[in-house]
Amino acid sequence: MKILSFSHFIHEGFESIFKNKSMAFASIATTTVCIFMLGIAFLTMENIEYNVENIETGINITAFLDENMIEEEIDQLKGIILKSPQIESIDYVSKDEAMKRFIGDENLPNDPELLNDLKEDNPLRASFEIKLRNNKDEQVVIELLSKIKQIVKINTPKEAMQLLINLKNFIQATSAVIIIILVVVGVILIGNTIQLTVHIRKNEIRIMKYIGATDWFVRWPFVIEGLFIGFLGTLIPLITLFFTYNFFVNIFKQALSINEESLISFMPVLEIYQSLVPAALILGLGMGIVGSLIIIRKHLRV
Amino acid sequence: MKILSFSHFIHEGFESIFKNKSMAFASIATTTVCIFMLGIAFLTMENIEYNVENIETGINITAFLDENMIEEEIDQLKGIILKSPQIESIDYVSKDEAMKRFIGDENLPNDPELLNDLKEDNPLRASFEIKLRNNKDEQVVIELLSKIKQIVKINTPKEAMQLLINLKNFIQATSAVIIIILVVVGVILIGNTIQLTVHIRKNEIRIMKYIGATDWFVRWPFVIEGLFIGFLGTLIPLITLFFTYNFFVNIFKQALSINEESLISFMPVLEIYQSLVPAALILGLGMGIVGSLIIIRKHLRV
Amino acid sequence: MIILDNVTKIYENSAVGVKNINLKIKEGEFVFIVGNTGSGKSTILRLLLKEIEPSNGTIIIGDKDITKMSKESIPYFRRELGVVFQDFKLFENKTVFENVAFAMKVIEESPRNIRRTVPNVLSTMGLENKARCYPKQLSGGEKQRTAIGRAILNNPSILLADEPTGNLDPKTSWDIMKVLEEINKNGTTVIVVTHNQEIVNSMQKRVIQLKDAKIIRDVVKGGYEE
Amino acid sequence: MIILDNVTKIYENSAVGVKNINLKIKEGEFVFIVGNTGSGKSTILRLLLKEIEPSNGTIIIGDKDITKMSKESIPYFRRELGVVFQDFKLFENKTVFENVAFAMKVIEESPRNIRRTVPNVLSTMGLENKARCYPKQLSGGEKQRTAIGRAILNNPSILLADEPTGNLDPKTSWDIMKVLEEINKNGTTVIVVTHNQEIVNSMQKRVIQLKDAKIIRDVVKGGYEE
Ligand SMILES: Nc1ncnc2c1ncn2[C@@H]1O[C@H](COP(=O)(O)OP(=O)(O)OP(=O)(O)O)[C@@H](O)[C@H]1O
Ligand SMILES: Nc1ncnc2c1ncn2[C@@H]1O[C@H](COP(=O)(O)OP(=O)(O)OP(=O)(O)O)[C@@H](O)[C@H]1O
Ligand SMILES: [Mg+2]
Ligand SMILES: [Mg+2]
Repeated sequence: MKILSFSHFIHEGFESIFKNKSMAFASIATTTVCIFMLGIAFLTMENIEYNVENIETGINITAFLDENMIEEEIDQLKGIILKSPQIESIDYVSKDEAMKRFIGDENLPNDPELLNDLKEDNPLRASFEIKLRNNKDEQVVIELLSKIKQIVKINTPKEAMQLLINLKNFIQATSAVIIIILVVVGVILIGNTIQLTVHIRKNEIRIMKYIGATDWFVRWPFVIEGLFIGFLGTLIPLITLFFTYNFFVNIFKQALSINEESLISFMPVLEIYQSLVPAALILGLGMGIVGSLIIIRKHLRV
Repeated sequence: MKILSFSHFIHEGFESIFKNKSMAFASIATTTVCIFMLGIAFLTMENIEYNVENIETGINITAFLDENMIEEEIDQLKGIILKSPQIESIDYVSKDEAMKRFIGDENLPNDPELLNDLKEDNPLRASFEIKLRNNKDEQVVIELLSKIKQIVKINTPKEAMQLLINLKNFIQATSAVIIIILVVVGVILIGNTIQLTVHIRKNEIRIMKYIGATDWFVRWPFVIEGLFIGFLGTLIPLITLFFTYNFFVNIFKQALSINEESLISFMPVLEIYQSLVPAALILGLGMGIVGSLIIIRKHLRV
Repeated sequence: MIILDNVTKIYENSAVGVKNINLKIKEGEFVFIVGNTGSGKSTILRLLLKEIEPSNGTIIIGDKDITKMSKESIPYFRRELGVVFQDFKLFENKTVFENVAFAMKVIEESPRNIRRTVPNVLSTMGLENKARCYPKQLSGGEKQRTAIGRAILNNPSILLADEPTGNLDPKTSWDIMKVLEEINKNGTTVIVVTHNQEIVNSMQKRVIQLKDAKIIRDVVKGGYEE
Repeated sequence: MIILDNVTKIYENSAVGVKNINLKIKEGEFVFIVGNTGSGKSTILRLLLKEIEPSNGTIIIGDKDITKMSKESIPYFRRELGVVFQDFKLFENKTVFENVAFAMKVIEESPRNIRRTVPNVLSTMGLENKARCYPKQLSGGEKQRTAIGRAILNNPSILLADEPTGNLDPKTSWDIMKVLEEINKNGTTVIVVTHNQEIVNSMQKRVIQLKDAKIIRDVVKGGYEE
């Protein structure tokens, strides 16, 4: 390919956009819309995943220890349990700490007499609070713990917590499915639009071939056009989302009365964009170019 | 319009679909995809809303009562509070019941001695468990309750529960936004496709006008074509979703290990379809017809 | 009666289509419009069809000023015209039969009438064997004859034919001119744009010659002159 | 050297394009192809351009059997040809200048060369004033001259012209034929399909006459006969 032709291709590619405004508009709009939806799904999913991690951090298994254990034994046992790969960390809660927490429990009325009684003759057990790396390993860990003699009782997360986790898994799975669907949808819709725009210009392609153009001479302007349209159609939604993200986050925060102390928090947009931008570019640009090339093929056979 | 012409319009409309297969395919595919996404969003949202209702039922405010109240006073107070329109129901939990629950609390080790002590000199307070009609009224109700002298302490839902609610609100709001976006997207994409297909046929429209066709003579076949394409493009995703719904519900149930006892349950598809089908038809058919009519307009001015 | 009163057409790119044209064509006349390429012949036909609007002047057809016609009555006005376009303007997605028949469908004729009339016109045009072909399966002359067939189908009161024999061999051209003469005898005003010297010379009809957007000659029984 | 050896073309709808054509055209020859509408003239040109494939027979151009040509070499083969299509085949989205210039862009000529050559060709065709018009802003004859300009631009070794004067007045037609003769004198093989009796008769070149898909006459210095 000569340099001469290259400048011709660029010129042709851009001119074609300006001379076929309605086609270019349709293609850009379609790409924009697809990437926009993908972006929203992506931002939503990333935030949910982020919060799932936050919340899962709060979930742990409590293993109550035999009353007769001495501190050394406890340390030793802790070391042993920690070797399990499913476990992230273990917090030891002594009898005293347990009582402090118990008193702090708002369900108990502030009856100083009773509390004193309780403190003196502490009936509560010391325990390990065990954090899992992955919530799915719960059953495995419980099984493991129940084999240890010194552990007399195991408490697992409450149903509400479990529900929360299930729900979040559900949302995560749904989001993943939605993103896959959106990508497929994007491929179909962008492909469709390219098909129609190429259809409109099939005569043009034929004429070029009849007067001696090589296949690549025909293709290059389409590639450049696809590149530009794909680029615009990716850039518009990415920039829009970038600048409206905080706005929408604030709306949500207000709507849900989420404040600083709340467990729900939002990821910074820049962090999400590290994975969204390449994904969007592949879909937008890739489709634009590969799509045109595939669809032009059948018209080149003349 | 003569009957003669009507059969002509139907014939033309259908013939045009078969003679412009790639255009018809593009339009049907675009509509299918849009309605499909809308359908998924709708099914998801409806199910979440359904479950939100289920779960919110479990959330209530606990109001602890002055120790010196006698049962009559309690009944009276209960009656007064129940008058508040925000409150759905009130459960009275006596001191004894409270203790029973306390003992049942698994966080306490089974120390029979202590438990006996506690039972004899019951330090726990009697309380009202108050269910709200709408979770948003929480603050109002708390304010109301705190004005009542006999209520010494108010417990609001735990953070995890609150989080759950917030999260669900969040999902609901997001779903609503997603559905609005999808409708807008559908309008843009279907409109785009119609624009391109009409663009391909603008010569045809011109020629018709030049040989004396009235505007409606030109429009009718497009209307019928739009009707048919919109109908197919709505029917395909609706039927697909209808028959795959249970399949996907089962996948989700398995993935999240949801069993019969779980709080999460799924709506029957028929119930959801009562609102989805009309919405989809309006979008699919309406767009197909109105879209073509609007876009044809500019080509009719010859 | 067709009257062009001081009609000027300047196109958007300021190309001059026709300039200060004054012209009267009586009902039932047979008129040739000749002239150099680009002299404004097609422009006149397009003005008569209301495909384009004059920049200036009045055009009266029958008793109506078509420059002031309401949007709604344009289709009905056009049905009185039969037009052979220089570029044929056939429906790419319709067969020869359907292309011709469409002119009858537009005026909501019964399918029975259509099935009876169209084959006659196709055989007049020598297209019996091509009835089921699409335009892209036709030779240049076959397309042209399809376009003529569609134009004459409804016995229009005015027939505008732009270069109707440009893609036809001399013999077929003569056949077509015979058909146009026949239609003219039945009362249709016929306006033919042509470059065919031989035909103009031998038919001795009214000849209007254009040059550079103006009428430079208008003779009642004339020939083709450069 | 162009050789058609027993070439038959049956179209998909089983219409006969040409049947058992045997033909030899030497380098530098000037040939008229005449014949009734639908007799297969355009089919022969389309076969030579490899726009369509013969159902049977061999076509040799230069020293290559074009029916056995590899896909990759088709563009390079076509660059040796200049073609005027019966329906012009102009780029709707390009101006007259760009339409003509495209033939040079395809062979990757420098913009300088293009800017020098194209205006010459446009003025040969009398299109100086229309250089910046789009096809839909042209009269029929102007479109045709644009198509001719594009075909002759690269001094092709073979020029195929399908009805190049169908939309032109006699004077302009003669001018165009002079141009083709000029090109022919410089060594280009020229094959012209035409219905223009007068031109064929006065130029006294080789005439090949088709009828019903077959060659019925092939004379070295002939005229147009029915
Ligand atoms: N749509 C248009 N926009 C701009 N200029 C136009 C348009 N149509 C025609 N013209 C110009 O108007 C002039 C007259 O055109 P017209 O088509 O009437 O010529 P004509 O006499 O029919 O020529 P021909 O015999 O070549 O068909 C020409 O110079 C042409 O370039
Ligand atoms: N693509 C096609 N598909 C089917 N039949 C075709 C096709 N092209 C041409 N034909 C038929 O082949 C025959 C020869 O066509 P061709 O175009 O070669 O005629 P021609 O001699 O150029 O006629 P004209 O002078 O009218 O242009 C005609 O009967 C025509 O209908
Ligand atoms: Mg003209
Ligand atoms: Mg031909």
